Amino acid sequence: MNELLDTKHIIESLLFVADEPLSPKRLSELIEVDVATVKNIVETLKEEYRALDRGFQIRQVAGGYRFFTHPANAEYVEKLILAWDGRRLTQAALETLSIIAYRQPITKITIGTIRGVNSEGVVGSLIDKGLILETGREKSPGQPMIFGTTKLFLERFGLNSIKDLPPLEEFEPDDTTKSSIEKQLYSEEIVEEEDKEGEIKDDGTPSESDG
Amino acid sequence: MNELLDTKHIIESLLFVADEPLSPKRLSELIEVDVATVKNIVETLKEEYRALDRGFQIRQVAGGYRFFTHPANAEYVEKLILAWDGRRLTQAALETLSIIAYRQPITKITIGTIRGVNSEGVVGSLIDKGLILETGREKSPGQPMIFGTTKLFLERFGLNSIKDLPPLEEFEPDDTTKSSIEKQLYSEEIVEEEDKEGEIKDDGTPSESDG
Amino acid sequence: MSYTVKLEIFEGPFDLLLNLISKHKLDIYDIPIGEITDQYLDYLEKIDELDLEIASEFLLVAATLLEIKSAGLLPREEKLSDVEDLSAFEKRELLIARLIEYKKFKNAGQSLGARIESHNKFYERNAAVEPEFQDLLPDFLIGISTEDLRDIFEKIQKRQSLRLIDSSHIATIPISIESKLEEITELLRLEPRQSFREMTIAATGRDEVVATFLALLELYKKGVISLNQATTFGDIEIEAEESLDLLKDPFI
Repeated sequence: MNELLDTKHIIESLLFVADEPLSPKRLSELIEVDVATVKNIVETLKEEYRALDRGFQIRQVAGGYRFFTHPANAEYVEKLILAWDGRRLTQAALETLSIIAYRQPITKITIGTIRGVNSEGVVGSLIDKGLILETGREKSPGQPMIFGTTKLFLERFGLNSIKDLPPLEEFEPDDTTKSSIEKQLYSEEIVEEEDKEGEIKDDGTPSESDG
Repeated sequence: MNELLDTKHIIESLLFVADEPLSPKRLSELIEVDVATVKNIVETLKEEYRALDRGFQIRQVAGGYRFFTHPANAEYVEKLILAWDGRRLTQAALETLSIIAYRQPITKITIGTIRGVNSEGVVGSLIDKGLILETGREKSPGQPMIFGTTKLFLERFGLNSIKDLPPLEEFEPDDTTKSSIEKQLYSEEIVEEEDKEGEIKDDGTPSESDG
Repeated sequence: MSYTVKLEIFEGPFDLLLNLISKHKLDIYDIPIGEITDQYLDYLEKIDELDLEIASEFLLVAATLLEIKSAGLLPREEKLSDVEDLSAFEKRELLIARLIEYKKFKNAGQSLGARIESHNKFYERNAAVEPEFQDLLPDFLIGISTEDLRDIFEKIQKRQSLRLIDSSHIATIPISIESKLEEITELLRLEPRQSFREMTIAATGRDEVVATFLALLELYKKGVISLNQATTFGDIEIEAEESLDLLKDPFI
């Protein structure tokens, strides 16, 4: 029992001093107890901090445990330390990041094709921010570089693994959007049809006026 | 009473993330309570950690309060630190040091912008090693601290003054970069010229295209 | 911090198309550039201080609009491939499929944005190692010379510099940004304080003003100049930082 207490004490110290998430396996190797015990102890710690309403918590990100400050105090913490500059991600960056996250490994050209625009600049800035990296080269003519997300990406987005992302199908545009896209691209036909509708209107048929 | 609890919660968060010791005065400014209250609260926290036998403690050092790991676990902390990825640490430290050397005086934010990652921790450890120091505050909103290299830095590199640093070479982009610039800037002209080339080719005349 | 970057900044043709489709219900063959520009100027006016990133994205948007209008709808690379053989109907079908696919990722991007927003409130402990343990860290200065420091610095600069404002949508600037960079760096060395109006007073045309602006953004990004604009649409004050002198014609 006493030994368990000691182990808890040590795990707390290690998580405290670490500068990256520590996996249960890593912790188990460092202090020579089994992984299940490590997991139990960390759960106990989490619960203790919650119960005692501490100003910090342990969260599981990128496959490991890490200490974070309590979100309620973010405003004060920001007065003290510099926010990571990646907190300001543009729409273009987020969209490119999601393409890479779901389709990795992926080439710049494929990203550009999906976005309909050269994405060189956005990819570069995501690399600079440490969110993606070159993971190799595609085995195709020209051997273009392929990209994937980094551990930092998982950390920053509070994900334990890339599998924790919601399935892409969830983001399928709804039917209204789809039909609006179709309608608009057939706008010429629609215009003709609306003219006809205009005529029908004389018969007392309610017509939806153009948007 | 509730307010005191909140204040305790915030102070705990602040001390927990701080990179350098926080003085009672600094804490009192950050959260807008008086210094005596800050001192009381920190004493309470110290006592709580002792009573609950946490793996970390708050101690008062030159400059203020700082979190430390519990000395009983030093052996394990050493094991953890020795296993840190030396390359990662080294690269971050050298990058930050070279930026400060060539761009001083410089704020943490600018360092972060240039490196593309938050450089808080690295700056702290360079200060601890005596290679850089806070040289003043920038005359801009928020008056961020600015940093520069120390005498120790000069000694360590055998320099008389910072002006003795090797001059930066002319920036020569690599080939990929060059062609990417050219493509971006001259894409349309190139297309036209190619057309011309096609015509001239019939005469067998080699054509030199100038941008 | 009041960074209300809640604007719908779009960058590329697909995004633009979707936006037009959802908001304006316009025939995409007849994009009213004036209207879009006005809308963006409105956005910019609402921002307390001119955010350079937004301003540069605006340039991209404006240029993209012109490009779409002049070049038609399909992305350029596609013209070279078999898309050319498709009938007008098939082209549209293809475009619709791609727009829907793109919309899916756009939605996913928004969800990522929401996720980072909520995770942003958690700050990880990132403090330096306690003094007691400092000696255990590898001594990164072993075998490092000042030349190494310079090389490292140059590498970082290079890494940064090809984030040169992505000008792929401003295809034909006859004035290269590099030569502008050089020119401005030289000007600022002679006279470290300048105003944007002064700097562009002799510009031969709008494209030169744009090139000057992009070059300034680049210098700003490198942290060698500071920019200040007292009022919205007011003149921009440019001031060279001391570090500008350490750059030795870095852009040639």
